Amino acid sequence: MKFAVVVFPGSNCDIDMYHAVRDELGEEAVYVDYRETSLKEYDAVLLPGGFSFGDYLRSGAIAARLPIARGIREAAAEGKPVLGVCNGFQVLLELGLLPGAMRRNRQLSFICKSVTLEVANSSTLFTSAYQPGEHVTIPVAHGDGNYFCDEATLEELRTNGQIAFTYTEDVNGSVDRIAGITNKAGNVLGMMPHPERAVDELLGSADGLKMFQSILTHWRETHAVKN
Amino acid sequence: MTYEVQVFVTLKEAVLDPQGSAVNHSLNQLGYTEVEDVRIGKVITLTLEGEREMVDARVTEMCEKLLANPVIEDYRFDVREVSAP
Amino acid sequence: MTYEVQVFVTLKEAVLDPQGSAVNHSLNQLGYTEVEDVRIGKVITLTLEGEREMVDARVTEMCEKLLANPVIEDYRFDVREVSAP
Amino acid sequence: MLLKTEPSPETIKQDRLYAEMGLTDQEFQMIEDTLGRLPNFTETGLFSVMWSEHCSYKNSKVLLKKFPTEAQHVLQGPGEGAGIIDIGDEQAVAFKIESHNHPSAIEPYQGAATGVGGIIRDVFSMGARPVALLNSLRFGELGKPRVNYLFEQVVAGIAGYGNCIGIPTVGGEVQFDPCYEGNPLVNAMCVGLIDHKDIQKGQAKGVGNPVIYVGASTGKDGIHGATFASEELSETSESKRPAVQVGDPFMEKLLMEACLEVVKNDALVGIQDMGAAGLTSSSAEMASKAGSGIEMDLDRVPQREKGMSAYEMMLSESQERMLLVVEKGREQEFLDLFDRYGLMAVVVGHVTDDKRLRLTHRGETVADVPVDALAEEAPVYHKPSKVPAYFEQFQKQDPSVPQVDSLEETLMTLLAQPTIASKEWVYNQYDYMVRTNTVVMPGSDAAVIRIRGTEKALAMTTDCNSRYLYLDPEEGGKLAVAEAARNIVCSGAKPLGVTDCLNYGSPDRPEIFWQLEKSTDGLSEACRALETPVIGGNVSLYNERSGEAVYPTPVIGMVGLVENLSHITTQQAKNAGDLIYVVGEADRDFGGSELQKLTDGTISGRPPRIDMETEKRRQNEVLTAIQAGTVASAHDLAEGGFLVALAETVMGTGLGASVSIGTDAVTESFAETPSRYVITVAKEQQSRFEALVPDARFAGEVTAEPQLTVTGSTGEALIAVGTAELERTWKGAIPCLVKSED
Ligand SMILES: Nc1ncnc2c1ncn2[C@@H]1O[C@H](COP(=O)(O)OP(=O)(O)O)[C@@H](O)[C@H]1O
Ligand SMILES: [Mg+2]
Repeated sequence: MKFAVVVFPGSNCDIDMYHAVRDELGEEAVYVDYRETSLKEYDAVLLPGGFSFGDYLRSGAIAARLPIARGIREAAAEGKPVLGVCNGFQVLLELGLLPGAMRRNRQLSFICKSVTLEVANSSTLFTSAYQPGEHVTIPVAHGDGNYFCDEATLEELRTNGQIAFTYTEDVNGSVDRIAGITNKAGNVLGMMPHPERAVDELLGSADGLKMFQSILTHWRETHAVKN
Repeated sequence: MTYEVQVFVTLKEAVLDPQGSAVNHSLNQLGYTEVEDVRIGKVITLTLEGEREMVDARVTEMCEKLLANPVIEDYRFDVREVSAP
Repeated sequence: MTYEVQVFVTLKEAVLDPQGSAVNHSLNQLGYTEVEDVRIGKVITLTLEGEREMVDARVTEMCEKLLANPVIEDYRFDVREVSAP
Repeated sequence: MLLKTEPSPETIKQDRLYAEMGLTDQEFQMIEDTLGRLPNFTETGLFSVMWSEHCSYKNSKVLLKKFPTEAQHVLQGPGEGAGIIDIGDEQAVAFKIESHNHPSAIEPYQGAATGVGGIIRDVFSMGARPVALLNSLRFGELGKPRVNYLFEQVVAGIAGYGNCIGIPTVGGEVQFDPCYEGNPLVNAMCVGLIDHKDIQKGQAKGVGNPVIYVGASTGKDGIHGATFASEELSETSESKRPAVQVGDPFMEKLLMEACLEVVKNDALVGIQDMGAAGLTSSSAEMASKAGSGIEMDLDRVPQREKGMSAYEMMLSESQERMLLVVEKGREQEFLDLFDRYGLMAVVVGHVTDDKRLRLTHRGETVADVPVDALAEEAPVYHKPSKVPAYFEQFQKQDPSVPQVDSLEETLMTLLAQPTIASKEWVYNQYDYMVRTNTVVMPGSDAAVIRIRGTEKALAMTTDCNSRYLYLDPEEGGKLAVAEAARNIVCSGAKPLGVTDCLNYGSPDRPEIFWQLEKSTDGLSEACRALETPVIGGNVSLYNERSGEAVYPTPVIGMVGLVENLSHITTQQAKNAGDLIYVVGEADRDFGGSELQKLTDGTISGRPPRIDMETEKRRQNEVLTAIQAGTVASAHDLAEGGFLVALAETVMGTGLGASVSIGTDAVTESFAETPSRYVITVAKEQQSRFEALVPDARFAGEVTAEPQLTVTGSTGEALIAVGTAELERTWKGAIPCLVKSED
């Protein structure tokens, strides 16, 4: 399976994504420059964390207005897995591929620590390797992770099972303790916590690896037929 | 003609403003108890070249496309002529 | 009386504004090549109770003490009466 | 046109305008003699920044000479952006520490942020990939609004820069003491990894080679920052406002990636960052080191504002800029590379053979001075030194044991002292995990970063207990180095070398100069004894406010090598039933201790004595025991003594500890005798461990019950307190003082 790791100026978790896929999942990962416009040759798209364009103006705002946006939208429309982590999540929100917006953390300061997440929906292509309701340890590292959406959107997220992960305690003020959501189709996931930082016990947790394994399993299942 | 445009981007009423609340709290603590509410927004000052009749439309576009996030923010702007180029 | 005060806090002229530069660049890339300069500041909207003659002095104090850092920022404000309490 | 508004050479001399720039009459005379004429305004500016303490070390050079700087594994000693130490397999580690005290006192967020930005440039200008950041901070006592503000903003600024650029901030230290109230200390350290073949120097070789300016454009910010850093802070500092710049970590991220690509190009001759004294120091130093000269056309320098003068351009300390010298004819490759990163790069001049820095602006020569006079031939002073009266008094004072009524209460109070309390509030704002190499995160003695693709790792720490230095600078200097090394050893690493940041008051005062002299003696002796050469550092003098100097604070940044990932050890206890050992005996060492500060409200007397031979021997023994796999956890004893260290060992583990102590309970519990450790050992390793560490004394056991139990010599219960309560007190102290909810 071939993963694209999109690199924006200011991305800084690109290398972590890359190693998670290549060294821990054992699949192919390729860095894709933000000036490219197509992501056709990849089976999945990863938008890494960091501070694209310094997060100036709004987190993810400038990155979402680049040529590569077309490629991301196309990949999403084709049903390919698109995963945005942290800044990648913010980019997906700014692209309008996911509903809602991010505000400054409730505490107003950057927060870096390991948190416990509950897998709120384990039937997405990103979470199938987790048990329903499973608690997992995955780090967060963000300043703007305070997820906001209006009541109607929240209701819709709930009804459609779009809430993939929630925090088990209030980490940053997010509505309903939302840590990660998918689009309606279920192939685009945005989450603030960093699964790519939790792929090796040496670094404290390997709970994030299952997310990458879920993506791979899904790909194998959907492509076994065709090949 | 050169124009200076001030774009004000503010959080929508319904959106809680954590920064504003913090500043409100600090001001109260410092003894400015008369302060009842604080909201924090951005003021983006653009200097641009153009024809007066075009400016409004162009700046509106810029706001819609980049400067404001319509999910949580409102915007408005003032245009001021500064000088011939 | 209730007043609404808009405080504008902007970086001093000589101070680098990385946010502004990034937005300027992005606008140019998006085709808004008429934009020549962008500076980004804050607009802080205070709602407060008080006597009109006191407001200016109090808000000036707030700016000096908390809302702006005079080392790198300038500020100015507008006061508007909104209603009786 | 603008030049006309600048004072003439004659006016500069007559009105002593040079004095405002920080030059003495004598120094101005030296310049006149060197040039054989009066310097113009721009030239006077060049000399004044280059001859400031910050750039020339004119007051500290004689002292720095004492440091051991050489060893077989040192690839680059002091003098370049960062020192470099070999770690085998053609790899090396580059590191350096730097102060940003004065800017941080005035604009704490940006001051701290640009301090981080500057030290990162020092490391990547050597060709090394920055892999970790650390810091060392000093403030007045928390609780006062101004102190809280400085503390919160400095931490936010460090976080803002490091997090954005994507280099993990993995460690540091924070101390609080009234002496830092008016003049906080903000030191930042960066550690990088480099392959031997990529090591760069800041040299301008090869006549005719082009000089390339890269990065942010030059603004009027930070003009004369280096001079400002070489003066005492005063009420007028705030209105001077020259040294404060806004950092742009996004720009620096691009600059860093571009430069790390550039160093792979064989046509790169030299590269240096524009730090203090900006374009002046980078050009003059690069030329001076290479024995050549540089000619630059200032009209080509990218400028942020219209109508900048030569003086302003040369003295600006705008951030995120680098100067490169490349082979003639190959410049386009470099310009293209930077363009790909969206960075500005311009040829601004070329290398000459006449050893002069020649500048033209608007068609006129605006400066023409010998580079060696600017760089190497700055004046050197040996200031008078005098033993302070306070020291003589303290030396005469008899050691005494503070009065303690309840051990338990005292322990709880100590844990709540901001200097001892958990720094989680600080480091949880730092992204300490980005790039996924951080194996030991903040919260243990030293942080550990693995080296991807190898079995090796780097341990790193910053340390300095300035109270000891105040009481006795020589002894305190030794203690600082020894503590840093103990922290490295506890994590399973062998100490490799030191970078130091000397933060002191005004050297013009003989008592302060004496502190400098004595403490550098102590530092040197300890570095020699522990075989940790000093490979670089920074001096920050004039840390005073209204005549009150800070304690002498030579912050030690140390890096060690973990030979195998399996050696990595943390301070946290691992399993119930493990045995607890204390290595080394407590003595009545309370001078400068936390307990003394707590009971007396101030410090006095003599600090603990350290025997470097014992120190070295125990370090070797503990490290050998760790490498042999006999150690479950290791923690050095520092501020607060044994019980604080023991509490730190169990906190966060869900476990407890049960120990017994001897008859001199207060001394055993709280004395700060150096060269000691708390170590836990699995039962089956007991005999091997005891054989390897003969000074280890059995003290008790790790318990499943989460409680700290201390019994006295006759079996009486002295302390029984739940681990959770210890933790609440220890973790809650700082958030409570800054009134933050999380
Ligand atoms: N300013 C800081 N930045 C990052 N980490 C810090 C800072 N201050 C303290 N820490 C971390 O907190 C832990 C305890 O620090 P400290 O009490 O100074 O340890 P020690 O006494 O062992 O040197 C260490 O892991 C240290 O790196
Ligand atoms: Mg320690």
